[in-house]
Amino acid sequence: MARLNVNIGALKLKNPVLTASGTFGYGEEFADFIDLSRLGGFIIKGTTLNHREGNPYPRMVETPSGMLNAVGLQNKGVDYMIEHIYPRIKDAGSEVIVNVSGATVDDYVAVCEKLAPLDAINAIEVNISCPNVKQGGMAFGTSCSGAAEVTRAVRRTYPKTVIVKLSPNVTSIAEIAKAVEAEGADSVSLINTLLGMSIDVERQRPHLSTITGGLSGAAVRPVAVRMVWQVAHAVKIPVVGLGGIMNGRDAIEFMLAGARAIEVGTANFIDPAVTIKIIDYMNDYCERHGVDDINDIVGMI
Amino acid sequence: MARLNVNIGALKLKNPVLTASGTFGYGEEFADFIDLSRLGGFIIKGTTLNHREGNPYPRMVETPSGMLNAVGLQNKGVDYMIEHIYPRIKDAGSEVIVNVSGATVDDYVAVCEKLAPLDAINAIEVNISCPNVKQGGMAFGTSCSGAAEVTRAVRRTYPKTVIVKLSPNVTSIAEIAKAVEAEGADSVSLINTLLGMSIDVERQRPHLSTITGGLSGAAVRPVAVRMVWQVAHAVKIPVVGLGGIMNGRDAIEFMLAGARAIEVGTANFIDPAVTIKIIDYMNDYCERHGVDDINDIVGMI
Amino acid sequence: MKKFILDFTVVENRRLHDLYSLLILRPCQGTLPDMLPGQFVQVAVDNSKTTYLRRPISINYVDYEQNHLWLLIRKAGDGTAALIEKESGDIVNLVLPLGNSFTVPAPGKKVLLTGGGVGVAPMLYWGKCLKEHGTMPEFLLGARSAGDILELEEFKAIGKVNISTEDGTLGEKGLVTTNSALSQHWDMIYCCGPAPMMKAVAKVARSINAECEVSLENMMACGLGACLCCVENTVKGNVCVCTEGPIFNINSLTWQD
Amino acid sequence: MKKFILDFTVVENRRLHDLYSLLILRPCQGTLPDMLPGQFVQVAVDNSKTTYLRRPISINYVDYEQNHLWLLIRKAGDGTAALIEKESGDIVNLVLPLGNSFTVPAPGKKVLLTGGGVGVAPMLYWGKCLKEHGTMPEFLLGARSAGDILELEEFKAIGKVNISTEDGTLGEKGLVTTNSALSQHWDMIYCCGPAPMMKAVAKVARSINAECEVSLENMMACGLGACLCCVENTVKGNVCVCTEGPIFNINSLTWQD
Ligand SMILES: Cc1cc2nc3c(=O)[nH]c(=O)nc-3n(C[C@H](O)[C@H](O)[C@H](O)COP(=O)(O)OP(=O)(O)OC[C@H]3O[C@@H](n4cnc5c(N)ncnc54)[C@H](O)[C@@H]3O)c2cc1C
Ligand SMILES: Cc1cc2nc3c(=O)[nH]c(=O)nc-3n(C[C@H](O)[C@H](O)[C@H](O)COP(=O)(O)OP(=O)(O)OC[C@H]3O[C@@H](n4cnc5c(N)ncnc54)[C@H](O)[C@@H]3O)c2cc1C
Ligand SMILES: Cc1cc2nc3c(=O)[nH]c(=O)nc-3n(C[C@H](O)[C@H](O)[C@H](O)COP(=O)(O)O)c2cc1C
Ligand SMILES: Cc1cc2nc3c(=O)[nH]c(=O)nc-3n(C[C@H](O)[C@H](O)[C@H](O)COP(=O)(O)O)c2cc1C
Ligand code: FES
Ligand code: FES
Repeated sequence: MARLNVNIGALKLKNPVLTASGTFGYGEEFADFIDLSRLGGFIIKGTTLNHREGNPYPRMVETPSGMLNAVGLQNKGVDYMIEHIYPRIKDAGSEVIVNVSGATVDDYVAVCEKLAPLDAINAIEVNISCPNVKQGGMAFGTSCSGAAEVTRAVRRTYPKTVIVKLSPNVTSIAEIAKAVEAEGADSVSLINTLLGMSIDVERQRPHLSTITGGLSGAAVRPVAVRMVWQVAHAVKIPVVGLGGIMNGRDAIEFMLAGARAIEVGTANFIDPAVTIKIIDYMNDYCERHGVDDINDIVGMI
Repeated sequence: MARLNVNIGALKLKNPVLTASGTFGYGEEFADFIDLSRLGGFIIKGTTLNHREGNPYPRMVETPSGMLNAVGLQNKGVDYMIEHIYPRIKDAGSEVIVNVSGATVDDYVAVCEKLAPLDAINAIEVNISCPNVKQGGMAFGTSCSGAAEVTRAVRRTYPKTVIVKLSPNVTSIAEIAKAVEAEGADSVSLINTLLGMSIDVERQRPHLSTITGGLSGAAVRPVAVRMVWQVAHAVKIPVVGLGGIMNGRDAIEFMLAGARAIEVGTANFIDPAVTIKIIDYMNDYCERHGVDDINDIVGMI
Repeated sequence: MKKFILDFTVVENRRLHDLYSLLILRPCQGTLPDMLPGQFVQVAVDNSKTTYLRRPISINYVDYEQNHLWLLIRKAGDGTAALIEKESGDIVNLVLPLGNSFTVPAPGKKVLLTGGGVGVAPMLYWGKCLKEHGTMPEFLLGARSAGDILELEEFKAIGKVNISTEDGTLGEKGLVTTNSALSQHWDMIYCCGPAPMMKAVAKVARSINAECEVSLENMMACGLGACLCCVENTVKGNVCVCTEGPIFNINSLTWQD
Repeated sequence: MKKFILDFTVVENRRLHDLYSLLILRPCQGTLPDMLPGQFVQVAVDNSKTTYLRRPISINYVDYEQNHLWLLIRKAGDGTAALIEKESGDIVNLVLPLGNSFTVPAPGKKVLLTGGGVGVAPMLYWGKCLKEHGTMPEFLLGARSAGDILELEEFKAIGKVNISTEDGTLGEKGLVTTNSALSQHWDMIYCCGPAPMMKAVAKVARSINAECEVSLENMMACGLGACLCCVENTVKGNVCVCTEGPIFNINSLTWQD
């Protein structure tokens, strides 16, 4: 399957299929269903400097062809992750990428400093786009200056591959991507969730404890494909595409739009083995269309 | 059904149910299915100064719980509308609202001047958010200054109710709404379509002739509800809510989020009689929840 | 012509082939509304998770005596795949009748009704109506293979049937455009099928000086003339296929290649 | 415990009532995996247009001899409405088994299994397992009305059944918490039902010094511990109901009201 190899900066992936942070736990949760070593890589839960309890329940509600979540970056903090989780997953046989979040620039830097020495981690995804936390998160991702500031600081600290994850809740995602590229990011990934809301009309109250939450799933795919296409035309660094990828067809759609790799999120909840099916579909697709190297279809549109 | 009466500025509606521009033709197309006089009102096709052919075919593609369109404001121009269509629909028995579009501020003003004298038209909806045209359209709707400029000019020209229709493709829709309110708009309506894209992976080309198009339908509802809620908290003028309303429950959701009236768009394609069902549901809902005046539930969240 | 939103019961699902079903429907209540040949219906697909909008399907046949409406469906994607799974007793909601219809030829004219694949659908009802009006229609059906020639017995009951299959398993081998029936004299050719076939037939029609009407299948959202999604670029500019079509005289189209 | 994604065939859909169905399923291939009482499955709902995610449903009963898995389903919204429409022969895809299970009581303990409405679901398999382990369970079933008391014969086949209905149409009139069975001595009470019922039972359990385990039904997306949506605030902080539950000892919950 060499024809599925792709590179994101210095990061070499055996295929373009990654999993989206917050939707695949630490990979282990899916080990009964798939062979983790077949993935291009998996991006683990949003990791912060300190332990976070996340938001109160209820945290999710289904919406048409999608869902809203308001998890709020619940995690045990980077030290716990390094001590207890990293040893268990570092030999999974595919790239492990840590998704990094923070409320301040210093938070991001502190987490990156701790991650840099880990041999088995060759890349981080910097989340400047989480809509479910009060401070930081999306605030950084919705202005060029905020996005640039975090990227600059992380770039100085972290020597390996830096992927910056962009928010779709902006007027021009291409502008943000350019700002991030200018600060030395190796790649951008998009999209994080769209800010949404849902109300229980009988009880006359919001479905989520935080009122608003992040929309993901098939519903957002047309927006995500459009943004990937816009960003791929605006920057030279590789783009990682995600948002509503449910199957192999959808994954190829993102690659045609300009994504070098893709992430599978909400679809893991519906079919825990979907990632492997996507890899197999990619192979078939290449076969069917006479493609020797999947890089050849990236950005055809 | 007096308990369903609502006002949008000086415009009095017998109930909050309007139809969304571009999804209900000139009303006549639905006369076999519903009694048009039962509607709060209907908003007719995007009208421009001159005849427009719109974009080339293909103009639409289905997406998960939604659709993308790239109609591009095809219409015969305001003079034709006034001469040939207005006489046929002016006595429909419910408010007829004209959706106005333009490539330049002067275009908007010219259309408004022609509409102002029409006795049976008591309101216009100013579309500063169409994603499917090259000039004007969404460009005005994605900056506070652009939105303010159009509103100011229209306000000077058009003495009756001015509703400005906002684009969701922005970082802060509340800021745009405030800019529009400051220039004297009587109301804002939101959302117009989200910019999206879809690719035919077998043919390796976009589904739409214009590559990108406007996403509508149930898929966008969580985003629309969130934006209505944000805007309702940011401005004092009444908000008209739309985006993915498929049934009565959804309509009430928008009202709880802060909408004084609602528009039904894509749902008309799936059930041409849906608007009447929504009106009936609203009545039942009021009955069930002991609501004497539907205005009492507006913005409960 | 008044349009309706009506529930129908599936009386029978005749599986013609892996890919095709003939759905025979009866209104849940009352009798069928008036419908013209060439018109279509918009079907709500309640049994497909991934189908959001209605799907346009031609009126294949109307049997007012039995109160039956026939729809001939070819599996193209998820929506049509779900429709051909419908079983007798299931309910299907339709908006109908939609669109214009074929032009009735003057008495005594020689008319050919040609259809490719599932494009034969509108020709059955049209053939029946022509016959009732005293015009004897002749048919030319084309498909890839014998198994894709649909409703052959029904067509034969109305008029002479000529057949072309690409693999030669039935009738003449080749495309409809090379069928010997086309070398005769025709006053009027009616055609429905894939766009390349209709364009080829249109060319032949021009060359033999026959009038020609085709049935277009543009992508539709509403089917009512409300959304302006289904436009075809004609000599009059962009017009809606769902209201000014689906039947067009080839002279009004911009197919002059 | 290894988890699987498996297709099942509907062997029977027993309509218990307008609102309830008992689905008896058999794996399309092979034999049932090991499952513990209290665990649940995630069901893909392929026949509802408006259901996107899987739906969590308790394991109601496992019959390893017949290779049958029972799911007891109450129509709550579109997803469950579609599930109770499944017919024998239909295919249902499940992810299973998920979650923890009930704590096995020490030999000789007096245990009460109580369920409200469809909350009786996990108690049938749990009762059967207890009996096999030599503990004689007693049941306390509650519902609004006689028609909502489900699987009564099956429960009776395992142990003594006490009943409360709000309208008094079966058993004692009132809520389970006022049932005379609760005035006896119990070492352990297992409970599943609506949150207010479980909280009330927890209170009674505390007052009579019984241990108490409840089965929570938080909203779930993945059911696998991956999404962190289903959290319950416990004395250990937020934990996932789908992995550390659905069964919780009431002392670990923050229900101290
Ligand atoms: C006026 C009219 C009459 C028709 N009559 C019939 C008929 O009698 N029998 C029949 O089987 N089909 C008929 N069709 C075509 C039928 O509507 C499409 O095959 C159907 O909409 C595809 O839906 P789907 O969900 O199965 O496939 P999708 O997944 O939506 O699409 C599958 C493929 O079909 C193409 N397609 C989608 N929608 C249309 C469309 N409206 N027209 C043409 N291609 C489309 C797509 O581009 C794609 O390549 C008619 C279409 C029109 C416009
Ligand atoms: C571990 C677990 C075991 C369960 N076991 C059973 C069972 O054996 N039988 C059974 O009938 N039901 C069971 N449920 C509840 C069942 O999952 C919900 O009723 C179902 O998800 C509702 O889906 P819907 O599409 O029908 O309704 P929706 O339209 O999604 O919702 C309808 C109503 O149900 C509520 N609801 C939605 N999802 C859940 C949920 N996960 N839990 C509780 N309420 C919800 C909504 O808030 C809404 O008020 C269980 C839930 C859990 C978490
Ligand atoms: C439950 C849940 C939790 C998430 N947590 C994170 C997170 O911690 N960090 C992050 O960058 N994105 C997070 N996301 C966003 C996803 O990684 C992804 O960007 C988004 O869901 C869109 O992709 P999808 O439609 O394929 O799910 C989360 C999404 C979901 C649904
Ligand atoms: C086919 C189509 C054409 C549209 N044309 C217009 C238009 O001319 N002017 C306008 O302001 N909005 C137009 N819209 C946007 C709708 O009015 C509405 O804002 C949008 O579809 C969201 O609502 P919905 O999800 O209920 O459809 C159009 C939408 C569709 C689907
Ligand atoms: S399909 Fe909407 S106008 Fe033809
Ligand atoms: S449902 Fe996803 S963690 Fe429990």
